[in-house]
Amino acid sequence: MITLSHYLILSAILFSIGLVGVYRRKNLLLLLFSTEILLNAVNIGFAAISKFYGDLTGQMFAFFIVAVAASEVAVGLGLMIVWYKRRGTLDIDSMQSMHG
Amino acid sequence: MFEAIAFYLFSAVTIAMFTITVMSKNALYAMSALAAGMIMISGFFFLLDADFLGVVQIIVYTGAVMALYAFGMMFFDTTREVKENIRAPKLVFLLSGMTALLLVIAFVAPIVSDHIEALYPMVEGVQNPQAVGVVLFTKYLVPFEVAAVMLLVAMIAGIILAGKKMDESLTLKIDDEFQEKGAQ
Amino acid sequence: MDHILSVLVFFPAIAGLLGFVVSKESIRAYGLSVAAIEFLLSLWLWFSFDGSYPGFQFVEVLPLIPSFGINYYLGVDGISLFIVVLSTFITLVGMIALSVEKDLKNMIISLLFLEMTMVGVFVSLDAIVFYVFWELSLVPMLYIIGAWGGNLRIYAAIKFFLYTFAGSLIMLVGMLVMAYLYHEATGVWSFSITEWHRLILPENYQIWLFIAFFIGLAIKVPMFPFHTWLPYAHGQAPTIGSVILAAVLLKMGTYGLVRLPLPMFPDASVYMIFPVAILSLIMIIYTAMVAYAQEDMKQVIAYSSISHMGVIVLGTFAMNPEGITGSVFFMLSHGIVSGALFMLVGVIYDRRHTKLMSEFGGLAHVMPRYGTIMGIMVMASVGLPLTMSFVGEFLSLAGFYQVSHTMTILAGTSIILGAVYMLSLYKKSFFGEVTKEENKNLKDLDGKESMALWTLVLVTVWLGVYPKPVLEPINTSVESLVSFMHKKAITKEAKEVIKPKVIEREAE
Amino acid sequence: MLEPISVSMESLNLGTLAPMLVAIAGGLGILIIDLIKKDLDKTLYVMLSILILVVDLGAVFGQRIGDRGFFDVMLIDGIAVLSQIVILAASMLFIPLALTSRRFHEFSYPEFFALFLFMVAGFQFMVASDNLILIFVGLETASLALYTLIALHNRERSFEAAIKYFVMGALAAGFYVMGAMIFYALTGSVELYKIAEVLKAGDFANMTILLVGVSFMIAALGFKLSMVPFHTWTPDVYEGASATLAGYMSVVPKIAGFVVAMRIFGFLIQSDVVWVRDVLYAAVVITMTLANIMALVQHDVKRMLAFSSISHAGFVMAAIMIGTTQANSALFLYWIMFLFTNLGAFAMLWVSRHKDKVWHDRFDHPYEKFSGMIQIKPVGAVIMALFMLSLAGVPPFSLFWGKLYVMSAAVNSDYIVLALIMAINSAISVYYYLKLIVYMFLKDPTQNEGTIYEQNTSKPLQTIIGFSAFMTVFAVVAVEPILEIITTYVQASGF
Amino acid sequence: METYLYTALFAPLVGSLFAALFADKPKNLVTGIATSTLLFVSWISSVVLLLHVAHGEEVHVKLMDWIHAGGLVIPFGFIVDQVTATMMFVVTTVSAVVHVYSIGYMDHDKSFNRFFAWLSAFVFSMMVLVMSDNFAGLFIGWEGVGLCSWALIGFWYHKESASWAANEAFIMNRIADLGMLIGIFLIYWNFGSLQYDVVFEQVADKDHGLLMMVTAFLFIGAMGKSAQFPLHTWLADAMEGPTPVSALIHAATMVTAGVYLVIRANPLYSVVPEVSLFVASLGAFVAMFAASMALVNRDLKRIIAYSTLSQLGYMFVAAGVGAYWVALFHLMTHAFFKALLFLGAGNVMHAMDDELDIFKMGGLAKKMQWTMILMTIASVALAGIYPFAGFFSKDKILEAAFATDHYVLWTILWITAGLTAFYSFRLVMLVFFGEERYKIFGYHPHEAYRFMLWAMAPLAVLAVIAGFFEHSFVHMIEHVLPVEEHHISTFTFWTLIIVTQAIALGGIGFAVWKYSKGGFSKKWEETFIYQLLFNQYYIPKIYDEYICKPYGELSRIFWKDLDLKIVDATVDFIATTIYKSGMVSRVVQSGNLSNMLRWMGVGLLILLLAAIFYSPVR
Repeated sequence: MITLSHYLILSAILFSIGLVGVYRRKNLLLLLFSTEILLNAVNIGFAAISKFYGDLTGQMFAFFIVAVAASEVAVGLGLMIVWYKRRGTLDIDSMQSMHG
Repeated sequence: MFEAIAFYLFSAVTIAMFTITVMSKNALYAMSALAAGMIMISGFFFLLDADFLGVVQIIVYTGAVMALYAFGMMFFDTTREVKENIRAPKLVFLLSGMTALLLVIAFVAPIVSDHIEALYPMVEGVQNPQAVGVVLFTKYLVPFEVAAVMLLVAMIAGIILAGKKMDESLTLKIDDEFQEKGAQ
Repeated sequence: MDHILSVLVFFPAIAGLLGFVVSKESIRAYGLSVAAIEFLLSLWLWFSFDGSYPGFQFVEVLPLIPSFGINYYLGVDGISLFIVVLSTFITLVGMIALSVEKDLKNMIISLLFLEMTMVGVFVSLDAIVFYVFWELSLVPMLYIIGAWGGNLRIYAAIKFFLYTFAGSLIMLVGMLVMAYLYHEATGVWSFSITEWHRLILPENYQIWLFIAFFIGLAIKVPMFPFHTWLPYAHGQAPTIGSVILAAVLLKMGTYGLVRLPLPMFPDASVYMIFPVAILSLIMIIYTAMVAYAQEDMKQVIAYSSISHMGVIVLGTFAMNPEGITGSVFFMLSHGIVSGALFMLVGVIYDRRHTKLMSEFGGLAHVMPRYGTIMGIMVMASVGLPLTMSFVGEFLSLAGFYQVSHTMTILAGTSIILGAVYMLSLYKKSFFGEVTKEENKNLKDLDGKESMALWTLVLVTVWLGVYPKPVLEPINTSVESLVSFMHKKAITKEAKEVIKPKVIEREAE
Repeated sequence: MLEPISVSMESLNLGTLAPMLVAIAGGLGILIIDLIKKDLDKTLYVMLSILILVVDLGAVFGQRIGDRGFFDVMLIDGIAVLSQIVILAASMLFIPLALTSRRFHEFSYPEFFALFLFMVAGFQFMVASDNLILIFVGLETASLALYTLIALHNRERSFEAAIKYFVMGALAAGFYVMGAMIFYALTGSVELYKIAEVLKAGDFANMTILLVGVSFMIAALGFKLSMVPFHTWTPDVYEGASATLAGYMSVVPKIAGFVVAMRIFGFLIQSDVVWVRDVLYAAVVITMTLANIMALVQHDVKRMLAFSSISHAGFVMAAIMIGTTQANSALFLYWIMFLFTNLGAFAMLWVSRHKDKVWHDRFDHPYEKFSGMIQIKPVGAVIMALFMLSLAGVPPFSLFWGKLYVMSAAVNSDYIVLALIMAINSAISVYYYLKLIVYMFLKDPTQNEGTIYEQNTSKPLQTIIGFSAFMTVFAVVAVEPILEIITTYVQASGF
Repeated sequence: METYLYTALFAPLVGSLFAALFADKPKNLVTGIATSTLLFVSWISSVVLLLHVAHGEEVHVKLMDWIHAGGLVIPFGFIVDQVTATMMFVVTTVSAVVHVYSIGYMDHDKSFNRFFAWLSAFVFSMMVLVMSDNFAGLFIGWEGVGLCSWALIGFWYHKESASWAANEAFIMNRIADLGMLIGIFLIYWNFGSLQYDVVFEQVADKDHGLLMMVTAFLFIGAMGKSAQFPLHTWLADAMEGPTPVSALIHAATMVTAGVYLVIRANPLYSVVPEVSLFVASLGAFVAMFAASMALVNRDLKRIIAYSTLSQLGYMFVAAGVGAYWVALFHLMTHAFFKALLFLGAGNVMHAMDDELDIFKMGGLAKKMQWTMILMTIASVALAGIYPFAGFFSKDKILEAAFATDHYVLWTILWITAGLTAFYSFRLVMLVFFGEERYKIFGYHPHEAYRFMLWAMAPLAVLAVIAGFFEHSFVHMIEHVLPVEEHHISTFTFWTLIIVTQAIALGGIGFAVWKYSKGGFSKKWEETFIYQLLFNQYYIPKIYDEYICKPYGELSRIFWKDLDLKIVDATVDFIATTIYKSGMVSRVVQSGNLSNMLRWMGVGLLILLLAAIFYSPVR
């Protein structure tokens, strides 16, 4: 029997995988992939809770998260394009002009 | 039973796919894996009776977002292997592993509550998209509209940032224009 | 004139603002006239002050933040009156003797602002208003030390600012706690010091609050071991800065002790007599010895200030009218005397650009008038009778004698050790042959210096011979303060120690 | 089949939406004007923006406190109105800063102003709701607009800043939704009042999971409020953004964040969830202290101000942790006082903005730049010093009253140790503010050309700086009326 | 009479201020004459007052309030009773003489005017000291004379030794003054007033221990001013000052202030025999101790200074054994002949270009006949030979000591009398007689101005005849001081006189015999005793080594090591630690996005850990 906890744990695991990516990736684009994973992991949780409680709010939330994720991609890509035009790389290590 | 099999199968695939996404050195693999993972997730949505969400997931993610990423990858020329200088990889896994562990510990305990009541219950016999539509255009109309504004913002942002005008800085490059026209 | 205190406080500030307009050439005259008017105003305050009434006079109340109990609340009593007069007087005298050339305009404007804060501290009866002026006084002083000082001036200025600021923030927390307790007791928010005086607290509360207030005040005094900012500040400050710092700013600390913790926490004050006295003793003896070891004239005087402030604190904690009156009077006399001494060192510094004693010797030959005034002031600093200092020192020590015999004997060594470092200073720089070529043609005091210094000498001697006009109003207020504390004290011990009247005065 | 839904217009209470609609419509209007006629001068847009904001503000004043609207998604309580007023006031002060005498890239875009208005609307949504979804969407709208605005400054630094901010923002968004998910999992609701009800009814069963959710929320909001260790973006972003935007960022997003934090943590603290209190206590202390000591070692005034604003935010978070009415009022008082001073300080940097890095190959505003300013530009130096003293909490300048009130709130709730820590931190912070004063007043000028301090100046800028300075100096007069209003509003919303 | 009182008191002050006006101007004879005249006025007033009070009346005035705080009321009040009048007479007489003498002595000094300013100021302070009617007023004068003494010892401030000696004198006195101050505090808190009459009234009711404390502390003050052991070293060094100063301050007046204090406070001392005995014993010890140092010293003025010290010891013995009037009487006679002796020494110094070593003199009698005569008179008086003044007073002291059964004290004093006679005549012999050694050193001695000699004449007369006023003195003084009849038999009385005279004459005789033959051999100078005495028992050296130097050293350690390296360094350490921790925590701010994200992760992890493992009680 698959319970809510199963979904939540799955969500947690996926979220953590996303975190691995966020912590690990040095390429901005790939880093952006990882943030998508984060959001999607949560979406599973929302959908699952929604199902188990018989409540639509969770699906709503998930829906908005998708919207947000899409917007973020747009802005993120825009920023990356500008950066890439300037520096020709998307490596995080190229962005260290400010520190201390 | 079907649910369990589907859950474990999808879980395994999703986890595998996402692992590839975060670990792979090849950007193309990573993106493909991400797309695959997204589709798996939409599978979960269908499994969870969230049909509308599943469709949205496929359309928005696999359709729009992935397309964007693909264009981006072509633009950035990262179709081949990416070189990443990953420092202290152990720390990464320690941090995420610990987080995962703690989250799992927290979620293993079943949630007990007698006070939960569904505000927008799923009604038997009503199609999911219909129900969603009703809620979305009543209760969540405002967030929906705000989301529209957000998308507008994202669109404007994307256009300006990627646009040609950003290529040259007025302030930095043209000394004559440094003085505001007619201001002084 | 009902608002004379407000006028006193804000007149210099407004004048300072207007000073930006005055041209560079006339700024000195402008500053002088403003300071003179301010001094005359304070004299007027003195003459219209009723010396036989112990409470606050010329009271002004104006709501600032009424919902939080913060009011613009001013007033003077015998204790604060003369410190106000001292502030305006020293500013005037300092202005007369001012020898700064660089950025004179900024200097004079800062001085005027400083004057506002000094007067403000001494006349405010609302804790927050007090605190505002207290903190604000750091700013012009920072500028004066930092902009016109010696080589280490920035270090000294920052140290001065940070140290005092840190201490006073702890005091601020104490004030807030006090306001809270007052609120708990009465249901009303109030930061009025006179209201706080009426609040009787349990002893352990008193002790903690006492410590909070004491730290803030002690740093300003400066008590050992918080004193190390002072030598730097003095050593680096320009003459006028040192003069005002020693003469007035340090008094804020001791004045604060009399005004805040003593009447607010009589039991804690009694409880803390011993530790405070130990600190004061260390200040007196230890800094006197350190002063002896100095090579720089100004540092000697700086450390001597600390030593003397020790006596003032000791007198304050005598908890009887003799001691407290004495220490308040000693504040005035120390203001005048140390101000004069710093001014004197400034005179020689202007001529030779060094303050090292080893650079001098035999100055009495070359500058006899200078040597005379220095001699008088050295003797005043040593506490010779018929100078102001003696009256203050004598009364402070006499007062404390009632509290502890041994400690007074130890504190009394200040008259010996004071003589040791002061006379050796005088000997090293003024006696002997003129050895250095540069010293042979030094100019004696010029007109403005003489005028400023002789005024100070005159005051020193006048109030040493006839201190009554000042001593009497102080005494009236202090006596009522002490009997108030006695009444307010809750522990038996405190009731015993605080003695409003020990010796019945003869019927006259 | 579903029942048909009938909704009456009154129950929707569209008035609650009016202010945000004004801002959004205004933004759209600007875009349309641009479509109709290109190459209109920025002064037009600036003035239009101000007008729109004025109308917006009018609409805010028109709101009835305690209203809920639009299926209870909107919540117009006291703090919502109050924070909207602050946001709008700050925005109105910010926008004219575009009227510099130099030409800057971002202001040549009409989209800049549109985005700005959308951002304001986003913040307004954020504070005027207790629905986690709307808060999230509003927050993202505002954030995405803000990233763009930063990037529009069109320097390498500003892109770097925008990307850093964006990526971390994305992670924070992840945290936020995770937290929201856990709340939802526990209570089946995403509306805070409902969440509170359910949790209280269940007597906080599942405490551990709840705390995990709270942890995610703290992390997400900690990012917005730049609490240590989620603060790392702040100095870099402030440095990369234009000075004026940095000043804006240090005020407005934070006040929105505070309101959300107040809503989320407020009920937990009020229902005595000690964990939240303790963790926030630690976070507050660490934030204040660490930011302070890092600010000590900065070479650049702008970075210093960035760290200082982190520290101030920490200071104010303490008010949320304390959670009494006085504390919450103190928060607003503090932030209003902070608004004038900080915006003024950043505006001073903005005024002295110059093209080449003359003093340092990395920093635009190193301390050395201000060396001996008193001799070159005395008025400017004095005003800058006023702002610094105010930030340091020297009375009677504006921030002192805020600090006083926050510390008093701490003392009154028996957080005396916290008050002492605040005091000590204030003392530490004096050092770096003083450092600038030391450079301006106590050092000799390194160059004699006075114009560098007003490269960018213009009448509107001077007006704004003058106004800020005026407010900073005479704050004491304003404290009582402001406090009165704040307390009424805060009390009305039950905090 | 009040007018006379104020005249006597303020005339010197007026003179002093007048002279001070010209302080930095070149020599102006007017200052000398004016101050001398004013002192003469003061002297006349004093004499009038003396005659007035001689019949048992007192003059008591209050000028104004001085300090008034709490219960403490101190007026400027002055009293002239018989003791005061005697002191005033002594002070004004000697100072008038010294003033006139100084006009000649300071003739060539460029600080002539300043000298008179200080000298008159001294007289004023001394008058305040003796005339005040309360302890605080006494203390004003007490400190005032200290100040003037400081200024006058260091008068030639360009000399290192002079300014050093001045400071030494001041500081030594200050040490004692602290004792006195404590005594005054004790009196105030226990008697409630500082007025003599109020205090003495209450003596009977007070606790004995308290009275012991009071008298002891007051005596500490007296020890400093009167240079009693161990605070005696300053007096010999004070000889750096001009000789008239030595005559006035360090022989006749200021140093006797201590004795005056004990006499003045006799109601207190007479009820505490323990302290009185201590006073007497110390006096006797100092009498012998100082005399022994005078035996071998080569310095003209120091010898006289030690003799002063020794005589002060005598006075304290008298006061200690309760014969207060005798002490006062000896104080008076001693003032006359000792001042005379100093002034004579001044003449010699003048003649010898300020040379002080008596072994470089000799045979001066030919050149300076009058000086020789005057000094011999003084020496004889000092030795206590009948019928000179010294005989009467000194003999009374011995008698008093014997009569009160203090035989040990008597023996010491008796021996000292012999020593006194010896060193006095050693001095006379070496200076005025024998070989004319000064020629070797190329000096050209000459007699002093005639008017200086005339100025000394009154002192000479008084040194000779003062003793005969003993009975009228007793008659006058018994109004205020106890005059006890000693119950000793006539036989004993005469035996004592004869024994004393014998040893004095013996001393003189030995000195004359020995030094007319060329003095002691060189070998004697190498003995331990000689070295010990010559080096003043090594006491100055001990003070220097074990007090001054360690004090300086300790001060330096306090400053350099404690204040700078510990106290200040702690403060700076706190500051730098904070600053350094800023530097360290800067690492967080690496600017690398990846690190920044990881920091967020760390934060989240910590929060989660707290959420799961930290659960405070709700």
